[in-house]
Amino acid sequence: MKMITAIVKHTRFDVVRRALMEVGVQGMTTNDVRGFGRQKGFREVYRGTEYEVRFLPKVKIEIAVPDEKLDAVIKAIEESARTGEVGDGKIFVTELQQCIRIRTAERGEEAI
Amino acid sequence: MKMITAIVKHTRFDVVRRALMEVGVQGMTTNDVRGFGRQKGFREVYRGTEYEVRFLPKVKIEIAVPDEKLDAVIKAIEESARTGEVGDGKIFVTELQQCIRIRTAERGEEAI
Amino acid sequence: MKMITAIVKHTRFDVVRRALMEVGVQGMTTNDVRGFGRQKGFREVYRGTEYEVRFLPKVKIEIAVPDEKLDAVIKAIEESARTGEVGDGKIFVTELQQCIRIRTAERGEEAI
Amino acid sequence: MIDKADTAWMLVSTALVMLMTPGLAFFYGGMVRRKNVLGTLMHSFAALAIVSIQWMLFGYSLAFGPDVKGVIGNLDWTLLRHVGLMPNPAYAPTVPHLAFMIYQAMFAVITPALISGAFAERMKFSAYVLFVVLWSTVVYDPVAHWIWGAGGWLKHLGVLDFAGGLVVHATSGFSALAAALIVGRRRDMSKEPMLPHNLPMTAVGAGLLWFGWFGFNAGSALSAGQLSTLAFVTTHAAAVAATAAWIVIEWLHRGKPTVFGALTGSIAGLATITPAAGFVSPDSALLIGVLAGAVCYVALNLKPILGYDDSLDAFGVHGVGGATGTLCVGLFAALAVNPAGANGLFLGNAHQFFVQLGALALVAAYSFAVSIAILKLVDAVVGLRVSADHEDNGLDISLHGEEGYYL
Amino acid sequence: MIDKADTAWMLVSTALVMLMTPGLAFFYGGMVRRKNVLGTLMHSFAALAIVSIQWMLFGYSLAFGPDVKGVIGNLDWTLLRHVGLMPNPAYAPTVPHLAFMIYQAMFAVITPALISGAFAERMKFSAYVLFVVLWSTVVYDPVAHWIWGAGGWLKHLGVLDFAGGLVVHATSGFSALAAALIVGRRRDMSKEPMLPHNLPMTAVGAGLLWFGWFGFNAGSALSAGQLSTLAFVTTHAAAVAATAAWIVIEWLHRGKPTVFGALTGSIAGLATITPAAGFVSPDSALLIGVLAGAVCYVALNLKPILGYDDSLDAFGVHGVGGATGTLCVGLFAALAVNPAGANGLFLGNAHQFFVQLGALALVAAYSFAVSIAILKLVDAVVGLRVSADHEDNGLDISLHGEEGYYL
Amino acid sequence: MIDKADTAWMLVSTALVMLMTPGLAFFYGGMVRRKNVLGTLMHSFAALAIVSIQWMLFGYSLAFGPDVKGVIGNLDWTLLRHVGLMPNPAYAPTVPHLAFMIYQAMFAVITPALISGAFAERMKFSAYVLFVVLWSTVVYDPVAHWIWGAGGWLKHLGVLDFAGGLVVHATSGFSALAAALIVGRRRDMSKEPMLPHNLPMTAVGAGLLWFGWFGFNAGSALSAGQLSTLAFVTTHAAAVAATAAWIVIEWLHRGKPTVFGALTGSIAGLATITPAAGFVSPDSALLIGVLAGAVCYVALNLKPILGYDDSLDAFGVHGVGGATGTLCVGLFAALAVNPAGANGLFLGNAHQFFVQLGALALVAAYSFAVSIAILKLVDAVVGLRVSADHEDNGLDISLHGEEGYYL
Ligand SMILES: Nc1ncnc2c1ncn2[C@@H]1O[C@H](COP(=O)(O)OP(=O)(O)O)[C@@H](O)[C@H]1O
Ligand SMILES: Nc1ncnc2c1ncn2[C@@H]1O[C@H](COP(=O)(O)OP(=O)(O)O)[C@@H](O)[C@H]1O
Ligand SMILES: Nc1ncnc2c1ncn2[C@@H]1O[C@H](COP(=O)(O)OP(=O)(O)O)[C@@H](O)[C@H]1O
Repeated sequence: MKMITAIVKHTRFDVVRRALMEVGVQGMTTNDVRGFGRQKGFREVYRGTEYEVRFLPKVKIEIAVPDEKLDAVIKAIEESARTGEVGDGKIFVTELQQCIRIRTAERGEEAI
Repeated sequence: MKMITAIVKHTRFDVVRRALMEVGVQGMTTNDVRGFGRQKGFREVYRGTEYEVRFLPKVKIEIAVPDEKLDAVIKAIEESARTGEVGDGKIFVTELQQCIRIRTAERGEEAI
Repeated sequence: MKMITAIVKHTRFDVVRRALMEVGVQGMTTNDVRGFGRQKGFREVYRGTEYEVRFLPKVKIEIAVPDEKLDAVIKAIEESARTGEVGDGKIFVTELQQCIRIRTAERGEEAI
Repeated sequence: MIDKADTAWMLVSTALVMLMTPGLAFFYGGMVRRKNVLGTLMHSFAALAIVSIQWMLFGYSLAFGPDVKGVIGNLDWTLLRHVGLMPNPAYAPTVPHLAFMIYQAMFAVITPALISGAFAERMKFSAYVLFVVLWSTVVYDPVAHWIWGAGGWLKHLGVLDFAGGLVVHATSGFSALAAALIVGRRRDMSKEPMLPHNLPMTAVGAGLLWFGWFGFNAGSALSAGQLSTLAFVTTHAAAVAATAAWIVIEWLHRGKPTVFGALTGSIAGLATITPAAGFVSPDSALLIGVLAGAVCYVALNLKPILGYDDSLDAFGVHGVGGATGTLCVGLFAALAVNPAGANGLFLGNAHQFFVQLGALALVAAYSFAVSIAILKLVDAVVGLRVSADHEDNGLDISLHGEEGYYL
Repeated sequence: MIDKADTAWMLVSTALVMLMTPGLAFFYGGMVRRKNVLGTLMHSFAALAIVSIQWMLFGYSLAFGPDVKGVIGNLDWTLLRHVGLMPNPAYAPTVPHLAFMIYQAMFAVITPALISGAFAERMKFSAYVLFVVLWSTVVYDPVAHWIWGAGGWLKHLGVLDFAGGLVVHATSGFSALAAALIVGRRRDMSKEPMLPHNLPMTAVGAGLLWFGWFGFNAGSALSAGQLSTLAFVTTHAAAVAATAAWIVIEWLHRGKPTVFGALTGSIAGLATITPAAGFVSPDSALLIGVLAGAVCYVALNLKPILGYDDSLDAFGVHGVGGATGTLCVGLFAALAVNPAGANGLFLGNAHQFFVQLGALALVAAYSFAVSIAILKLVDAVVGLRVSADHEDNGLDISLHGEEGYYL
Repeated sequence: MIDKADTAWMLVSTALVMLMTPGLAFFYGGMVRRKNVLGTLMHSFAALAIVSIQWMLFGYSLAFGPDVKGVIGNLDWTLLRHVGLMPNPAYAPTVPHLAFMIYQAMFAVITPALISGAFAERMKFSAYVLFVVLWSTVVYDPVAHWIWGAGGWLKHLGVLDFAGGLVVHATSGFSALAAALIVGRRRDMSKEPMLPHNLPMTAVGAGLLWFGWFGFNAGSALSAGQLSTLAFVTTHAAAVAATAAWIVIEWLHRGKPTVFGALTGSIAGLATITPAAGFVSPDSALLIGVLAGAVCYVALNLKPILGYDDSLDAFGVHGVGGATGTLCVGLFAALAVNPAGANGLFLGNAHQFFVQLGALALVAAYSFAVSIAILKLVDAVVGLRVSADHEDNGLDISLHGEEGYYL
C-alpha cells in the first residue's frame, strides 16, 4: 500500500476531488496548509508597511491506496490539478506499512 | 521506529488521548482535518440552496513510537476510538527512519 | 529522497525558514498543529473552572529533500529551532518513494 | 399629554434594549464550543421573534392589562386592542401607550433568552420554542404583573424593582437553575475541557449589552430628566466597580486576571444594579458593584464544586446578581435620592429590606418551581435533550443543518 | 421653529441609519467565502465615503433641491448652498435643514451598498466605484426626487413610500437583478459549494441592521411623537413576524430551521415594512411580516432553479421585499392610523393599490433598465469583472493586497 | 432649568461615547496577532473600569471642580460631592450636573485606552493599570481643566477645542509616541511580519467608533439643536472625506486600495475634525477630512523609516490627527458658523491660529514629557515590559491565562 500526499491549489481542489472519485478513490483526508516554493507570493501592505507573503494557501490531500491503484490515482491528480502555472503543487508517495479501519478492525488493503 | 497516523472522530479525541497516555505514550502531534469516506455527510441548506457536505471534521493524531510499542499503541487507539459506526476512522503506519529531539540533539528511540 | 517533518515552536518559525533557505531549500509546506509532550502546558481558568491545556501550538514543516541534502537540512533545522528549553520539538525523517511536480510532470529529485 | 422629548428618549431606549438580545446572542455565542455557535445564537434570535409575537398577541395584556385580583392582567388588550397612540397615565403619562408597550416587549424578550445559557449545547430547538412560549406566559407575564402592573399585588406591598432585578434577573436566573438541574450535564463535561471558542465575540456581546443596558435602566425612568440621569450614572458606576472588583479578586485568587472574568464582572454589575438603579445614589452604586463582582465571583467558583452544569452561568450571574441587587435596594435605597422610592435598612427602614427579601424568596421559588413543571411538561411532549449523537456532532449541524465558520 | 426633541430624535436616527451601512458590511461580509471578506466589507465602507461626498457636492440638490418639472432637483443646493441651520418647512419644519440633509444622506449611502450583494466576489473595485457614482446620480437621486422631493411627480400622484420601499429597496433590488444578470455567475459556482465563511459575523450585521432600522423607519416620521412610535412598533412587528414565518416555513419545508434563514427573514421583514411603517396598524404589520417571510423564502428557493447568481440575494430580499411592501401599502394603509396617508384596498380604496402598483412597475423598470445601461458603460470603460485568476485567488489579495484573517 | 430634550440627547450621547471604548477594543484587537487579542481587548475594557472609578472618586473634581489658579480643579467634588441632579450652569445649564459628569467620564476613559495602541503586544498588565491611573490624574485631568474647566487658563486665552482635539487626541497621541519610544520595539519585529489577525473585527470596531463619534462630537454641543446638528454634519463630512482621500492616495501610491487603509482613514478624519466640529462649516470639514487622510497617510508611511514601534499607530492617527485638527480650527473657524467660536486665519484672524499652535505645542510637550516620567516611574516600580518568554508566547496565555479562540 502507498500513501499519496498531494499539495494542490485551493481553486483546483473540487476538480481533483471529483477526478479522484472517478478513479474509484473512496476515502481521503484533507487539510489546509501554507506552501512555500517557486511561486511568487503576494505583496501585502498594512498601513504603510510592506510585507512579502511567501506562504500561500494550499490544500493537502492524503490518500491511502493499494499498490495497483497508485498510477491511476497519480494520473488523476496530475491531470485535474494542473493549470500549467507555477504553484500547481506536488505529489509525494511513501510506503504504507499498515492500514487499519478502526470500526471493523480490518487490516491491510481491505481497510483502505 | 514507526510513525502512527490515526484519523479519529472529534468526539473520541479525549478518550483516545487518555488511552494513549495509559500505554505510556509521552508525545503526540495533532491537527484538525476534514475526512471523506464511507460516512455520509451532512446536507446543509443555505438560503434555499442545498449543499451536500461530504468532508467531515476529524482529528489527525501523529505518534512516533519505538517498534516494540507499536502493537500496544494501535490496540489502545482502536479500542478507544471505536464507536462501531461508520466514520470511526483509520490508522496508518509508516516506517520512521530517524527521529531527533531538537533540544538535546538526541537521535533514534531515545528522542521519541 | 527523504521527507523531513519538523515540529517547531511558533516563535522560532521565521528563523527556521531563513536557515532553510540558506542551505538551499526551495520549497516547503507548513501548517499549524497542537503538540503534546514533555513541555508543561498552560493552566487556563475560565469563570472559575480550571483547565490544564496540554496541547500547545506548534508549527509543522514538511520538506522533501534529495538524499545528499538530508544532513545539511537537519543541521539547519536543529540549530535554528533550538532554544534549549523543553518543547523545542522534533524532527522526523521518512523515505520518500516518489515526488512529482504537477505543473511539469517532472519526477524524482528534479521535482523537489 | 405626549412629551416629545420623553417619547424620543423612550424610543431610543427601546432600540437600545432591543440590541441587548443580539448582544446576548454574541455574549453567549462566543462562550460555547464552535460546533454549537449557531444553535446558541438561535436561542436569542428566536426569543426575539417568539416573545415579541406572544407579547403583541396576549402577553402584554396578561402583564399590564386590566388587573384581575392583583395576580394577572385580563385579556382585554389582546392583539393590542386599546393600546394606541394616546398615553396610558397608569404607566407612562407622557408617551404614547404603544411606546410603553414596545419598550416592555424588549424586556419580555431578553428574559427567557437569558435562561438559554443554562441549557446551551444540548437542548432540542423544538423544546426550546415550546419552553419559551410557556415560560413567558406562565412565569414572566404574571411576575411582571405582580411587580409592575397597575394593581399588582407585590407592587401594592411596596416591593421596589426599578428595571427588573426581580422581574427579569431573578425570574430568569432561578429558572436557569431549574433548567440546569432538569436538563442535566453536557455529555462532554467529563471528557474534554469546555473552552469558549471565540472570546472576542463574547466581548462584542458584552460591549453591546453594556451599551443597551443604559436603555434598560435609564429608560425605566420612562421619561428624560433627573431620574433617567441618576439611573444612567448608577448603572455605569456599578458596572465599572464590578468589573474592577472581578479583576482584582481573580488576580489575587488565581494569579492572573482574565478578560473573560472582566466581562463577566461587568455583566454581573449591570444585572445587580438593575433593581436599584433609580433608588440609590452613585456612591452606593459603586459599593453595590463591588459586592456584585465579589458575590458572583464566588458563585461561579462554587459551581464546579456543586457539580451542576449551568453552561454559561445564567444562574450564577443573573440569578445571583438579580437576588443581590434586589436585597441591595432594601439596604441602600434612599428617599433623598428618589422620593418615589423608599429608605432602606441603612437609613433605618428595616421594613423595606424584609419586603425585598420576601418578594425575592417568592419570585425565586415561583420561577424555580414553575420552570420545573414546564420543563417536565416539555420533556413529556417533545423531549428536552437532543440525542447523544446530535450533542456530539454539535447543534449547528444536527439541529440547523449549518456550520458557523468555513474559515 | 426648531424643536429640540425633534432635533435630538433626528440626530439619533441619523446615527442609527449610518450604523446600518457597517451593519450591512458585516451581514454581507459573513456570507462570502473567506477569500473575499475584505472586498465585500469594502463595498459598504466605500459606498459610505463615496455617496456621502456625492450627496454633499450635488446629490442632495438633485434629490431634494428646487424642483424642475417634477423630475429632478436643480443644482442650486450644490455644496450645501442654502442648506443651513434653519429648518426647511417643505421637508422637516422643526429641525435644522442640515439635519434633514444628513439624515437623507444615510439613505442615499446604504442603497447602492445593498446592490453590492448581487455582484459580490467578482467585481472590480474600480468598476464598483464608477458604478456607485453613476447609479446614485442617475437612479437614486431622481427616484428620490419623484417620490420624496418637494414637487416630485410621483408624490404628486399620491404614491406612498414611508421610509423607502420604492426609493431604497425597489431601486436597489431591481438594479441588483440587472447586475446579477450582466455581471454573470461566479466561476466557482459549478465547482464548489459557496458556503458563508462566518455566519456569526452575518448575525452581528443583522443585529446592527435591525437596531439601525428603527432610525430608518421611525426616524422617517421626522419628528418624535405618535407617528414615530407607530413606525417603530410596526417595524418591529413585521421583523419578528417575518423571522418566525421563515423559521416555520423552512422547518416544514426542509426539516431544519437555519439561523441564516431566521436572520434573512428578519431583514426581509424589515425591508418589506419600510414603505408601510407609518401607514398601517401594528396588527397589519404582523401580517405584512408573515407575508414578507413567505414571499422572500419562495424567491430565494427559486433562485437556484432560475440560475442567475445574485450572490447575497440583494434582489431576493430587497427587490422582492420592497415590492411586496409597496403593494402592501396599497392593501393595508388606513387613514385612521395616519391621516396624512390613505386608505388601501382592504378599506375599499382600490385606487391606492393601483397607484402603488404603477409606481412600483415604473421604479422597478427604470432601475433595471438604467442599471443595465450603467453597467454596460462601466464595462466598456474599465471592465466589470476581475480576471479569472483574481477571482480564483479572491478579491482580498487580488484587489486589496490584504487578507482578512491570520488566525 | 433642566430641558428634557437636552437631557435625552446628553444621555444618548454618553451611551454612544461609552460604546466607543469597546469599539476601540475591537478596532485595536483585530490588528494584533492572534496570541495578543485578549490582552489588547483588556486594555480598553480595563480603562473603562479604572478611569470611570478614578473619575467618580476624584478625577472629575480635578478636571472640572472649583478652579485653582487656572491649573487644576480642587478636591471639593471628590466622590461626586456637590455633583447632583441640578444643572451646573458653568458647564451645561440645561441638563443635570450628573449627566455632564458621566458624559465627560466617557472622554476620560477612552483617552488612555487610545494610548494602549502604542505599546500593544508587550506591556505588563500591572504596569498598564498603574500607568492609566497616573496618566489620567497627572496628564488628562489637568489638561482637561486648562481647556474645558471653568477658569482653565488655556480656555481663558481663547484656545478652541470643541470635542477634544487637544484634550483627547493630542494628549493621547503624544503620550503614545513617548510610550513607543520608552517601551521599545516588539521582539518579533525583525523576525516575522506583524500582520493583523482579524481585520473584520477591526472593521466592527471602526463601525462602532464612527457611530459613537456622533455622540462624541455632536454631543459636545451639550444641547440638542443647531450646534449639535452642525457638529454632526462636519463630523460625518470629515470622516468620509478622509476615507476617500486615503483610498485614492493609497491606490495611486501602492497600486491597491486596502480596506485597512480605508478604515484607518475614517478614524483619522474623525480624530482630526474633533476639535473643529462645532466651529467650521460642512465644506471646510470636507477639506479638513482630505487633509486628515493625506497627513496621517504620510505619517504612517514614515513610521517604518523612522523605526519606532507605535504598534497600532496611536501616535500616527491620534497624535497627528489631533494636531492637524487643532491647527485647522485656527485656519477654518468661522464666527458666522458659531458665534461662540472665532474666525480663523482664512478669515483674517491669524491670532487664533497662533493661539491654537501654542496650545498644541504646550499640550504635546506636556503630554510627551510627563508620560516619559510616568513610564520611567512605572518601569522602576513594576517593570514595563513582559519577559521575552511571555512576549513570545503572547499576552493572552502569559498574562491572562486564556486564549482568544478555539476555532
Ligand atoms: N521541497 C518541498 N517540500 C515540501 N513541499 C514543497 C516542496 N516544494 C514545493 N512544495 C509545495 O508545493 C507547492 C507548490 O510549489 P511551487 O514551487 O510554488 O510550484 P511548482 O510545484 O509549480 O514548481 C508549494 O507551495 C509547497 O506547498
Ligand atoms: N483511503 C483513505 N485515505 C486517507 N484517509 C482515508 C481513507 N479512507 C478513509 N479515510 C479517512 O478516514 C475517515 C473515516 O473513513 P470512513 O470511510 O468514513 O469510515 P470507516 O473508516 O468507519 O469506514 C475519513 O473521514 C477519512 O478522513
Ligand atoms: N512521540 C511523538 N510523536 C509525535 N510528536 C511528538 C512526539 N513527542 C513529541 N512530539 C511533538 O514534539 C513537541 C515537543 O515535544 P516535548 O516533549 O514537549 O519537548 P522536547 O522535544 O523538547 O522534549 C510536542 O509538542 C509534539 O508536537
